[in-house]
Amino acid sequence: MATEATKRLTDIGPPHYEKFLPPIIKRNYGKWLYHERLAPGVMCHVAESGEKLYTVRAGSPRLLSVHTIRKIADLADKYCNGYVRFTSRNNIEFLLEDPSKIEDLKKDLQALGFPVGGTNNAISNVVHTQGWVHCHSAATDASGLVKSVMDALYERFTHEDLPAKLRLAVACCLNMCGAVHCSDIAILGVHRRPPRILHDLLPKVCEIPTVVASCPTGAIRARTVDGKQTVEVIEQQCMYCGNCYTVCPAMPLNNPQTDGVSIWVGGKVSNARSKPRFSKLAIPYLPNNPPRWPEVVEAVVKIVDVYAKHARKYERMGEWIDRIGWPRFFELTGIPFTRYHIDDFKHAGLTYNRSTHLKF
Amino acid sequence: MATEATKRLTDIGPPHYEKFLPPIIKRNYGKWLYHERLAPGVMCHVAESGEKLYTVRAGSPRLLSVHTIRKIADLADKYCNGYVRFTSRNNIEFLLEDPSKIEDLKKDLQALGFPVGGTNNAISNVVHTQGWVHCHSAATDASGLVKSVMDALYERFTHEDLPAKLRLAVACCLNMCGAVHCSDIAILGVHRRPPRILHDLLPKVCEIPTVVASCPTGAIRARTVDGKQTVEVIEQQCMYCGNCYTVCPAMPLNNPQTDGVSIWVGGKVSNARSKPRFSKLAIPYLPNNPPRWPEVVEAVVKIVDVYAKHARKYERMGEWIDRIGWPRFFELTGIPFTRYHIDDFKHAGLTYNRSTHLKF
Amino acid sequence: MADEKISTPLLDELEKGPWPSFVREIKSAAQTSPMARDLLGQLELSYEEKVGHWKHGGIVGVRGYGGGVIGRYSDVPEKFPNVAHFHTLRVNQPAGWFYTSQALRTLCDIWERHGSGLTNMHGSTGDIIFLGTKTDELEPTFSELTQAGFDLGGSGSDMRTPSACVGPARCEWACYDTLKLCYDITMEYQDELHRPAFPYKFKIKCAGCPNDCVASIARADLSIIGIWKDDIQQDDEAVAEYVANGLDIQADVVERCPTRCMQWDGKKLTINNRDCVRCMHCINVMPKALRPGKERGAVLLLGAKAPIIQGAILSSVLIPFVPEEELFDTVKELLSRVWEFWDEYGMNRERVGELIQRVGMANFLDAIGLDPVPEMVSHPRDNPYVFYKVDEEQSEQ
Amino acid sequence: MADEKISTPLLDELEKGPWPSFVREIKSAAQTSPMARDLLGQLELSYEEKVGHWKHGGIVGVRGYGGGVIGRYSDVPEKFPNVAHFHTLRVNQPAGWFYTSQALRTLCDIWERHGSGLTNMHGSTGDIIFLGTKTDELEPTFSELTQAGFDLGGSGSDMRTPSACVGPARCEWACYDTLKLCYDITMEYQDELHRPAFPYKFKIKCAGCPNDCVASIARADLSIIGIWKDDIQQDDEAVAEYVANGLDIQADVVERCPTRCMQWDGKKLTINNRDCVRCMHCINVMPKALRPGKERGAVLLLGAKAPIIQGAILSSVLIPFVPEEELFDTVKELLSRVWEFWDEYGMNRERVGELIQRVGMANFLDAIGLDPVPEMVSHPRDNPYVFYKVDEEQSEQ
Ligand code: SRM
Ligand code: SRM
Ligand code: SRM
Ligand code: SRM
Ligand code: SF4
Ligand code: SF4
Ligand code: SF4
Ligand code: SF4
Ligand code: SF4
Ligand code: SF4
Ligand code: SF4
Ligand code: SF4
Repeated sequence: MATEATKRLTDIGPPHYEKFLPPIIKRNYGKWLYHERLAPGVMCHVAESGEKLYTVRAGSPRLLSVHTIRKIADLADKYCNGYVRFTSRNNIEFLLEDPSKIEDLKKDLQALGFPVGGTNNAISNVVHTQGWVHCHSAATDASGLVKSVMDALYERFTHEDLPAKLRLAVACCLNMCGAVHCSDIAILGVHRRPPRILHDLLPKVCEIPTVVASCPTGAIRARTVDGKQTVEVIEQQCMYCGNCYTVCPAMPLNNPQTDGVSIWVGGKVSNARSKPRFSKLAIPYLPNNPPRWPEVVEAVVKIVDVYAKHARKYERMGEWIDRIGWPRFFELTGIPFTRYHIDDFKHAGLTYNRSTHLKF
Repeated sequence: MATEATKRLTDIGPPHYEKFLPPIIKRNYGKWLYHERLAPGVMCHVAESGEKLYTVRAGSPRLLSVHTIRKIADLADKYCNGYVRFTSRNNIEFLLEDPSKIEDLKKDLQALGFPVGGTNNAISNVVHTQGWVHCHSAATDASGLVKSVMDALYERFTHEDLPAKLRLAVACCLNMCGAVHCSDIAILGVHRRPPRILHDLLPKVCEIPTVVASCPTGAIRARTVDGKQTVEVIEQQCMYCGNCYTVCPAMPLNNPQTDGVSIWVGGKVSNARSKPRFSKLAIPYLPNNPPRWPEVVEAVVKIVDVYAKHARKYERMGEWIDRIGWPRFFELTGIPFTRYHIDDFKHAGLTYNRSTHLKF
Repeated sequence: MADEKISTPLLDELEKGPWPSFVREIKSAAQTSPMARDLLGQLELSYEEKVGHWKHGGIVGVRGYGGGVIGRYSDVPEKFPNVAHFHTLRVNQPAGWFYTSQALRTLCDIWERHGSGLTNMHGSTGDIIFLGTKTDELEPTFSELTQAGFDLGGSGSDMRTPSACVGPARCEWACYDTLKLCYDITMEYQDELHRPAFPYKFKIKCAGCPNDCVASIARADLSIIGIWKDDIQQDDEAVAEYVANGLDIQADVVERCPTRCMQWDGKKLTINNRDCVRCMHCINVMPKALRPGKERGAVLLLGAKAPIIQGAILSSVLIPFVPEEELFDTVKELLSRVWEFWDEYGMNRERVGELIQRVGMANFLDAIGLDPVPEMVSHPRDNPYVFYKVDEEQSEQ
Repeated sequence: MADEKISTPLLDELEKGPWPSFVREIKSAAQTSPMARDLLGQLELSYEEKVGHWKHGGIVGVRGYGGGVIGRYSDVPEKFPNVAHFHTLRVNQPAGWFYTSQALRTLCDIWERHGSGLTNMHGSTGDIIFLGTKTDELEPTFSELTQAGFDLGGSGSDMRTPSACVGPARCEWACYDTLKLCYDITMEYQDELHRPAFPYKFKIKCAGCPNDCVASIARADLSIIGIWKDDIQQDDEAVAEYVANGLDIQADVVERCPTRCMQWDGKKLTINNRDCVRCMHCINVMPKALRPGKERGAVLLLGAKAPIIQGAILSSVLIPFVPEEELFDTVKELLSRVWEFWDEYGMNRERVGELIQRVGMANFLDAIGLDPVPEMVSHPRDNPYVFYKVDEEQSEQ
């Protein structure tokens, strides 16, 4: 390392994207005219020049070993002159000039275990996070939830038969790494007990004022325990957000008995038709039941099925619920409405029904 | 007084309303079938029995002398067998069985100076408050504003030619005695300087902790001045709400130089079509210019005219603005958009445009 | 009567113009009342100086009552001695603001004898306002009022005078008897109305249907708004009649329906009542053709208030539907629970709506013993800051 | 390689079923990497115990950089010594996530030599995630990466790795060149990306049109979203073609337009562009017939973030329209002003969106020298708590 110190490169930034653009894209860059949907996972973009670009989209677990990535590279070589891209939802896109190769590519992908689909009004890949694979904050695993849910929703990925796009996301704690808070269906890991306080460790690794200030509800107070400067948590004021733990390792929230999963629905990001909006609480708590989280899978599939059956064309989850109303959403899905559904944070009052608009 | 102590009546409550219902109403109570609009200020309610009740509505200044009320009583005797009612917006309603008397009644009302109208899609009477006539909090006069504005909008009262109902209200301070906060157009008296503190008086008449607690922004602090326990106001934190003055007479806000009027638009109360909603700031400040407040009159008339010209049938002020967007509202009315229009109170963030929905 | 002339050049300007003039009213009263005369003088001074001339309140009232009178003193009594005191009495109006000419005259006579002869018909809360008199006149006025069958309304931290829309007396849409409920509540709570014992004011307004002609959702702590549960009553012939008479039913009715739950095929109007939110619009436009359903009652909503202190609040749904027969009992039961909780936990000058926002709706529901239902919210929470009660839940499992 | 067999009965369950399995991936890497093998073991333990086994972070990194590496240590290192350290490198992806097979193989080779052989393609912010290695391997990995033309992305309180939708590379709707802007910004701010000096993280995402395919409005402190100013480009023949092919244009387009600004008379589609809010819906449904206008650029929105601490925020409009030519300069200018203010006034761990809400949008605009425009708000304030600046105003008069 030291030998090459003078040549050490820094701040070079990422490679320029142009190096990675297939020639057909370079030729028609910014000059695409329209696109057509050919089949689930397959679309065709037509340029002003008349040239056509075929995209085949395949699902991926996102967590990929180098061995698998090399197989993807091989397919790119075989079908796309070595060009390939990933999408903002972690799917893999193969960019073809020759439509006659599409079916062969699909077969090869199938053989490798990569489903083709995720376009148009299908469920696309699940945006998700680290979970027990790599994060200290996780109240649940992310990859395992995604796998369990997508096994059950596989046909919804390979078919474009939903009323509109349906975006799923999983986050393993309230930090919500990913657009969980604006998803059609979000699965969110939750802690439900206050942090344990490691009084021995805390004074050594944490700054008390920072810890006290970290709590959104003011539940943390400085306190002396056995002569040590540490903190206490007023349990009734804690809503288990974990922000204290983020700033102070001596306040872990993990709890195998009480951690679990909540389900949120009706968020969206696009500005299409209605404005972007947050997902709303559907199910406050389901148990962590690895390896396959059957309760979560069942709940998500149920919500998707009810939506698929009742929503009108081009109605996203939230737009559909807008039309039918939340009471009917709870009725149709059989989900009980509880005290937890009623907001009690800062803007709570604005979520109350301040009208007589009611359906019976 | 003392002589009749034994007979002193209390807690008898108001007279029973049945005593005051005309016979035709008693006969058809709860059995009205539908109504028809006959002319501005005149409507006909048809009962299941086939009986018809004619209502003639007249505007009133609300502030009435006993002499005038007696004249109203005389008209009630002459045309309605002595029955008369007032509306929730301070209009007077004459209830007739015989439609042939309507025109005579209208003439008599005209002669007394009471305009007939205010029904259907007219501007009705202005809900308002005490102002300089009777309240200590007033930043402006209420009755004078109403008179000035309604003189200018008179034809809008006597004609039903607006797209929808248009409800005006005036309140003389932020206490908003009246549905000012949910009016199509609201005129609101505002203070714009912090309270003066009468340090001599304050310790005698106010409880310091109550005063400190009264301030929504925490601008008030206990302080000692010349050995007296009193308070100080941090001027930058004060937004002139007057709540301190309500609890403590030693903190008046009245200021002839800086008090004035703000204008708010687009609120509504009914659940018809859209949900009830608050009025939004249109004009942050216009000067107090008695006796006729020309700036206020001009601004209100302008807003009404623009609305009348551009709104579609059955669009209340707020519903019209929903459709055209606020940028266009400001453009059409020529009102400048300023820093004051952007909310900075508790729920401010929720009023920011969190979308790309834009019109150019 | 002093016949000294006061010059009021500014106020005189407000006698001009077509709208009836309050200045004319004050002058009219001033012919017989020195109080009204000095009011005119003081008001002219306010118009000159652009500032009010009333001092901050003062506690006055009639014996045994804590409310019903607003104390008021001039800050220029030396100039206008007849309004040195100028207290207002709030007289409880008859439900629906119906009167006989006889009753009006009785009120006028009492007030001419004891006060300024000026009134507000009516105040924003609904009372008959007797505008301005001296402290000594309060008790005699009250005595004559009660003899005539009238009583005072509320002020201060009490239940305020309830009010009601005209309802079944003249409106075809009243889903319950607003006048009766308003009267019954007023009578039931005479003590709460006259003897302030709450943390702050509490207002009740009764509207017969979602048009809410007494602005209850914006101005009442308890808003009682009529509604129906079954289908809109529809008369197809009358629909056809409206159309024949020129109604653009597609543009003005179907496309203005907020849920778009209606269809018009050129001949027949179809309402998908399951999706209807009972907004009233279509009924408002075609009263002869459409009517509220037959299963009637009211929604109970809680919490409206003006901005001070925590920002304005509109009432929100607490009980989505109470059948008309059960309305009075349900309201009583609800009020007793709400008031009990508010009495105990409400802070000084905290309205019920603010209390709910402070403790959280779910805790409030617990306290008053109501189950949460989705009708209470426009949507469930969107933040994940949930106060889970783990022990309870686990014992449930 | 240790060829000791680990039993993972729980994880094995996740190899079943049709969706590609991450367990299969870890097992695949485990064939060549002991780190991956111990990851498998520790993960199985987590599945058994329903709890994670990672300790709270730790500051590690490459020389001269403050970001780009997430430190991670096992809390059961005695059982799984190969993941005792298991740090992640965030490698800055090429804009739009385009690769050549060659580039992918280079990345794989480097990572196989120095780390677990496990990746995320990609992380939620957009980086290539090299998932897990020892402290000693960080610097060599970095060195090989830079030699191959790659660099690290952001982490900690720095500018995070910007990302962009596929944009003009393959999408007909891109209203500006997302890839170029993303690349230019990334290069311009290498220092801000690698050396955390902000109060907290700052994310930038570039979306070519209001469909926002990188979720920028929900996940970026600065959201740059393409938009057009003039009329939608309309091809009537293509409209007719869609209809002929079975599109129910009335139900699926006209009635789904949020502003109802379109009309279909059975033959001709008319758009009232003045009322259009550029939501994209009609264009999405008929890409061949309708296209964004020709006067293109972007909206700049500020402030999105996840819920911690003050609740989630969506970005809101700051500059309604910047022509494409001016985009890079305007963004640079804006960022310099925003960052300056944030640096000075932002509290520790306060995102820009939270700062704006704390100081108020109007004060923030003052600070960065922008005039308020109504496009910034969905509606003006509804509370009367206005901080009037009287002196200024009076001097204006
Ligand atoms: C490839 C990708 C961009 C990229 O740079 O990677 C992309 C590409 C396209 N998007 Fe997207 N979108 C992509 C993520 C998104 C996201 C972001 C996300 O999901 O996190 C959104 C916002 C989602 C949301 O609102 O929650 C998004 C909202 C849309 C929409 C709006 C849909 C709606 O009605 O709300 C359209 C329009 C449409 O589909 O009709 C769209 C349309 C398209 C089109 C048709 C654009 C075009 O003409 O090429 C592309 C093919 C879409 C398809 O899947 O059928 N794209 N698109 C992303 C693919 C993700 C994936 O693998 O599934
Ligand atoms: C008399 C009165 C009730 C009372 O007990 O005194 C009343 C009576 C009627 N109202 Fe009202 N409303 C009365 C105050 C209100 C109020 C309260 C207020 O203004 O403070 C509202 C809520 C206003 C708001 O939303 O801000 C109100 C919102 C309505 C509506 C809904 C209008 C809308 O489209 O939003 C209707 C329906 C309609 O007019 O089509 C309505 C309809 C009616 C009908 C047609 C009901 C009927 O069938 O008899 C009555 C005649 C209305 C007219 O003026 O043409 N009434 N009405 C009130 C007359 C006030 C006045 O003198 O002008
Ligand atoms: C007379 C009346 C205005 C009028 O001209 O009609 C009135 C007059 C006063 N109101 Fe009011 N309020 C009147 C109806 C209202 C209403 C409207 C309503 O009841 O529908 C409201 C808004 C609804 C609400 O209650 O929130 C209203 C909201 C206030 C407030 C703000 C309360 C709040 O919680 O935000 C105050 C301040 C306070 O209570 O300290 C207030 C305080 C006052 C005081 C007592 C002034 C004070 O600070 O002590 C005023 C006495 C004026 C005077 O000298 O006569 N008044 N006040 C109304 C009562 C007449 C009646 O009994 O019929
Ligand atoms: C790796 C990644 C998740 C993933 O599996 O993809 C991730 C992982 C972590 N995030 Fe994140 N965040 C990741 C994208 C996000 C996103 C999504 C995005 O950028 O579009 C968000 C929501 C958007 C936002 O920034 O608000 C996000 C919001 C957070 C937050 C909450 C920040 C907030 O202001 O609310 C935290 C907590 C913190 O910063 O202290 C956090 C903190 C963390 C930490 C560093 C844990 C911590 O408390 O220190 C996680 C490290 C996990 C690990 O061990 O590897 N992460 N984090 C994503 C970064 C990969 C990449 O560089 O491409
Ligand atoms: S969501 Fe929480 S647990 Fe999951 S990766 Fe992000 S910070 Fe870690
Ligand atoms: S978990 Fe959240 S609410 Fe609980 S003490 Fe920590 S910071 Fe406060
Ligand atoms: S609005 Fe203010 S000034 Fe006017 S009557 Fe009510 S409390 Fe008095
Ligand atoms: S006027 Fe309002 S903001 Fe100003 S000091 Fe008084 S209570 Fe506080
Ligand atoms: S609220 Fe309804 S019932 Fe009462 S008067 Fe108004 S329209 Fe009639
Ligand atoms: S009452 Fe309102 S929601 Fe119901 S059908 Fe009529 S217009 Fe539609
Ligand atoms: S955001 Fe717009 S321009 Fe970018 S890929 Fe999506 S649809 Fe195309
Ligand atoms: S872009 Fe959206 S708002 Fe504009 S015309 Fe199309 S559907 Fe309507």
